[in-house]
Amino acid sequence: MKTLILIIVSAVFVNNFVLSRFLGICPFLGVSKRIKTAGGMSAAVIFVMTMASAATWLFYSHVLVRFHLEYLQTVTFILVIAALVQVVETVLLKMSPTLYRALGIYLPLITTNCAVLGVAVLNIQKQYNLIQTTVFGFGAAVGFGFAMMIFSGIRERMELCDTPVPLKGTAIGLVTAGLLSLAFMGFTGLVKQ
Amino acid sequence: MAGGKFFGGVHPEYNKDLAAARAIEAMPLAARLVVHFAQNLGAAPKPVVKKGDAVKKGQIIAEPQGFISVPIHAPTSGTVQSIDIFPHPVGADMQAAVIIPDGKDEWADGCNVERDASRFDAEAIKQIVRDAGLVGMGGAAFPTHVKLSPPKEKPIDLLIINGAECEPYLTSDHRLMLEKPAQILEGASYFAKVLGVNNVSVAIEKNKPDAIEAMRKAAEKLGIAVRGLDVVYPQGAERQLIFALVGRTVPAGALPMDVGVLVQNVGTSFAAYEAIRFARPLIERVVCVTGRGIVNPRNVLVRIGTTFGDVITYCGGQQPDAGKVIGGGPMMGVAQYSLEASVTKGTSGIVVLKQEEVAQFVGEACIRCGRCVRACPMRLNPSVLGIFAERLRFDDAGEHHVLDCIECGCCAYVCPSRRPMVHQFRRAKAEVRRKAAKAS
Amino acid sequence: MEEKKEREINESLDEAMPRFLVSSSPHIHDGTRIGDIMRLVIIALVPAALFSVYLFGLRALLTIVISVGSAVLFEALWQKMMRKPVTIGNMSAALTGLLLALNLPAMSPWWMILVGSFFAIVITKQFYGGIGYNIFNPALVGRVVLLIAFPLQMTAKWVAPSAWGMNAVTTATPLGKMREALLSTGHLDVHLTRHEVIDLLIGNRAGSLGEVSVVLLLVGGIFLVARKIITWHIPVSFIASVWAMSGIFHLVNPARYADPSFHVITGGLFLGAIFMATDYVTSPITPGGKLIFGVGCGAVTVVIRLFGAYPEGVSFAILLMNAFTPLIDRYVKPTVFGARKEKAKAAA
Amino acid sequence: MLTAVIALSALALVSSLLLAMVARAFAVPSNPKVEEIEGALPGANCGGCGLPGCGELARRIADGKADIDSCPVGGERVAQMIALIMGKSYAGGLVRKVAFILCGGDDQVAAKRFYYNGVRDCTSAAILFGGDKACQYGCMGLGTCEGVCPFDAMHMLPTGLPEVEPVKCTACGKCVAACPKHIIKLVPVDKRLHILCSSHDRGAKVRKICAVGCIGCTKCVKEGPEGAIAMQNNLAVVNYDFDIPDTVAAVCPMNTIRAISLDGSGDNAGVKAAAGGGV
Repeated sequence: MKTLILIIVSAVFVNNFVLSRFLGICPFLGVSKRIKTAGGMSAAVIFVMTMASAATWLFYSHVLVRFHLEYLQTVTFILVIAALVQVVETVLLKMSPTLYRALGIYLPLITTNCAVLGVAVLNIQKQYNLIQTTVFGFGAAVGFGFAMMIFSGIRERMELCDTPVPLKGTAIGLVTAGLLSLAFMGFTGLVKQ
Repeated sequence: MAGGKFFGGVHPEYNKDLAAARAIEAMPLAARLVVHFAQNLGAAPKPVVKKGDAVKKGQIIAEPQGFISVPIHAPTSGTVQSIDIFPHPVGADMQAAVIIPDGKDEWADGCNVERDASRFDAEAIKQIVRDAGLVGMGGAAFPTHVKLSPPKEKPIDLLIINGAECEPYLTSDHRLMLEKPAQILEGASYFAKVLGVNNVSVAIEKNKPDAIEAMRKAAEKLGIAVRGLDVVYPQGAERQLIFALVGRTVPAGALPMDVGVLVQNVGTSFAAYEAIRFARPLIERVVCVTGRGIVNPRNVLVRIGTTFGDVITYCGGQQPDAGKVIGGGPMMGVAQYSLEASVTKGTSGIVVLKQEEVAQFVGEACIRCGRCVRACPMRLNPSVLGIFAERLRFDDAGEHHVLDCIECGCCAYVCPSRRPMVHQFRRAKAEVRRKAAKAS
Repeated sequence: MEEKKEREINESLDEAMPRFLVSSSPHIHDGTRIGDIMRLVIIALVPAALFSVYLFGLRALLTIVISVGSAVLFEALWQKMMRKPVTIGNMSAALTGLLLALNLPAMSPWWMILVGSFFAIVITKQFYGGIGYNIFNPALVGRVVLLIAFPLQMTAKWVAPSAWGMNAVTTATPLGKMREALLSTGHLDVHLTRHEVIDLLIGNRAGSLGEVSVVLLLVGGIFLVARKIITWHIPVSFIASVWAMSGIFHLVNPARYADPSFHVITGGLFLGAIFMATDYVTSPITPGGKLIFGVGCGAVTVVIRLFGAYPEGVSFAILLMNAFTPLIDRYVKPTVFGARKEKAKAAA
Repeated sequence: MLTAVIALSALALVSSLLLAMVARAFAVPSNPKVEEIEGALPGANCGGCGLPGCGELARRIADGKADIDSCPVGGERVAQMIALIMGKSYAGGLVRKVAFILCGGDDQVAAKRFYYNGVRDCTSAAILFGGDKACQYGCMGLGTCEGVCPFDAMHMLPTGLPEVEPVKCTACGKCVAACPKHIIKLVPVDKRLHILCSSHDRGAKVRKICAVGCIGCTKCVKEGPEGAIAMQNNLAVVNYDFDIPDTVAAVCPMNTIRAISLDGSGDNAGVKAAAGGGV
């Protein structure tokens, strides 16, 4: 139990996927203009990452390891994740067209999102078991959502700022992300790796 | 029910001593009167005179249009010289009749006769109040008879006579209470009769102890309570006044009658007395002419339609470094661009400020110091509202309740960045209302 | 200039008509300017700053001068470069510089101060549009950047206090000593004797310039609250939550977690809680939001101090809560006068 | 090697089956034309068509709820592309329009009534007596139109009037809607003669407050072709259906009428004259 909590704390704060591993920057910058869409994206990512962690782990340990095909890890993971995202996209289009439209191009982008692939690969690297894998995937996604929510709040306020023209948009967004990860550095050493 | 201190508010320099000691004096008739037709909130009355017509004092020159509207009367006898566009003290150019007095000041038939008011029932009083053209004289100019006609399901149990006069500088209500306390209370008693209310309170800020004293003396026999209120702006705003006096909170978007209260200004009560007892329509009012930009600040009884220029000349003229002429008080009044603007029923004062006294808006960035949040008596967040309005994001401003803003000016008064917040909110309110009207 | 010219042209056009100033109400103002507020905050910091000069000598004064000077210079240069009006007159850059200096050790080399000042003024403040728009506290970003980039200079070279900084001996801060003891022996050796407590309160200890004297900072804070420059919400909730949280851990395991009072009076807590966390622009605007902000700061501070790699967490905590401020402001709004009743009615 | 191929194929097969099933279960009918049309539209999301964005307009056009030439920015070219997608024919013949400010009263020639201090926005400033300009119909010069222009085609001149860059202007109409005085009009780019005034005040009043205002003398009405210029409530108004010779401008005693080339043909002296106030 304690390890599971530590896994979550580590994934959310200390080794935040966005702010200290710098994974998933694309949706982080792309869908964070409104708190609402950021929330939707976070929910989608939490779902996809948790599912993907479990699915890839199962596939890895039951198929790849058995047939000694570990070297196919990356390729097959991408395939599994892509299929999963496609399912989510189709379901979302039916269930919540507004969210679908708000997420726009970024939903398919989860497919190639390094955060999702990253969590799947990290799971194998860290030799987690199935439960740990799922929890880690979930925690990492929550960390992503956490960063997204903070960042979208800041973005909404930045819209009302007098930013110099050349810095407007992504430029100041990246500066802000940098300053944000500066703040997150305070958590260094909180959980021993 | 006990009252309390309302949230927020500010303590501006009151400067009431400039004119408070000057007794009300009647100003002689000006050579030319500019009588605006639109003098009440709601539908503007329709002119019934044309160029060249002779009019008598008290004669109706504009007929009301619909229920929320009152007639306009000629302030003196004379001829209508022209009907044209003139600056109106509320901040727009509007249609007005120019009347050249003939000097005889002759009343129209049926006006200015003393009568026994006890024979009037509630409906008759309401009719008289309407026919006399009464509106709220604190500044908003809302037709009084409409206020006196609450729907049956909203019974009124408390009538507050508002003598708070929280606006800095102004002393017209103060003087009126000192000099005509019995008449004000008699006017109030007619309101009470219309509403069937026994509970009448007079509310006066504590910085006018002599007025409290005078009103108490007059009120003693009538069983009317006179209450001193803390000196904090905007104590005289209806919602804040009701909360301070009896602790009732008027719901956002609702009216005082929703909590069983009706508020009437002392000036309106006095006008009601004049109308009911003497059949005198509302053609003159007390105007406090004050400020350091005026040579002789004083309180004058002025005919409606007298131009600001004439009134100021009567009070000794402007100081050479006068920079701003305000119709109303300095917190909520409207800056005038022309002395051709004329006194209307809602003009409680003319304040002339010296150039160095005038607050200049600079509009630097909001530093989110929170002073406006602490000052706003409506508990809004003026900081964020102002930022939204500045970026023309009126939908967001609407979501943050900009429509609840009472434009009291507390936020802009304390803003260290000198942001023109009230101006922005007025725009935002207009945009939000326009959008709502479009949608419906 | 332009406006003046415009007026002249116009006056020649219509000399006959007198022209008044027209603006929306209100027409009077209480006279406060941004500069007045900044000046009062600087005044409130002066005792602590002077005391640091007494404790750490002229090096401290030099640090303050370089920091303030460079902050003002960077602001002026940037605004000149961007062709914006130069606003160094409102003293906000000077205040940022002073706060940055008070967050640095006395031995800071001059180039390091310049780097911190650049990050504070240009990147954290002017990149976002200048005063009023920054998301993070400029002085704290300056400090944290230096802390991460130059850990040696920022954490190891503390000067032991002495009158006018006569004997410049390096030592460690109380929090640093505590951590070292914890790492080497596995348990604390913090004993709060009365003598030590008094030393800590007065500020007779190593630390960054402005953080050492709890008493003087408290005096400044009370001054600011009395002058209504800041409200009590953030400092009180910040300090109280640090005390309460560290107290809980102390009760659980006194050998590992220090006395809560020790946590409160050491480190940069008072400087942070009174002068840094209360920065208008980067903290919530409503009283409720301020309380949440303060408690959040306190909690993160304790977590970092007790479990993190850094001995001190106040700066990180405030920066982190700065990031939360827009969200707090969005969801903690003042209830409009009369709105509660409306809701009750709608529910009924 | 074989196992790898088999494993991958199996995985692909399972995935595709799953996807097919889900796509079936959650099918949403859609119109493929929407995307095509959206691709043809400029994509500036300027709102010139009156809809929230290009996507919304594409949807409307595809559903037949909007005309194929609804995009004022794209003009003829885009309309033709959409006509192809929709299988409709498009006649064309649309003359490009640009925004034009029907006021020549800059700070040097038009009087002001008071010193304005407040929000630097025309609509807000109009709350206070309709603005500081003595002429109630004239440009207030606070640059609201400049602020709303999504194409950077409008610039405030130091003289207090905005100037349109005809090359950049796409006639999206945002400035037209934003101007509280309603003095910005979309005019055909090939017409040269314009009346730079919107004042309905009587001549005597105009003379007092503005050196370049229309005083309603009707000289231009008589000089120009029949029906080309009409008096509307003390104001001469150009009917842009007509071609009016430049010489008509010469008869105006107030220099209100000016010949200005918007499409770059002919001399541009007129534009400069307008910018400089023409006095």
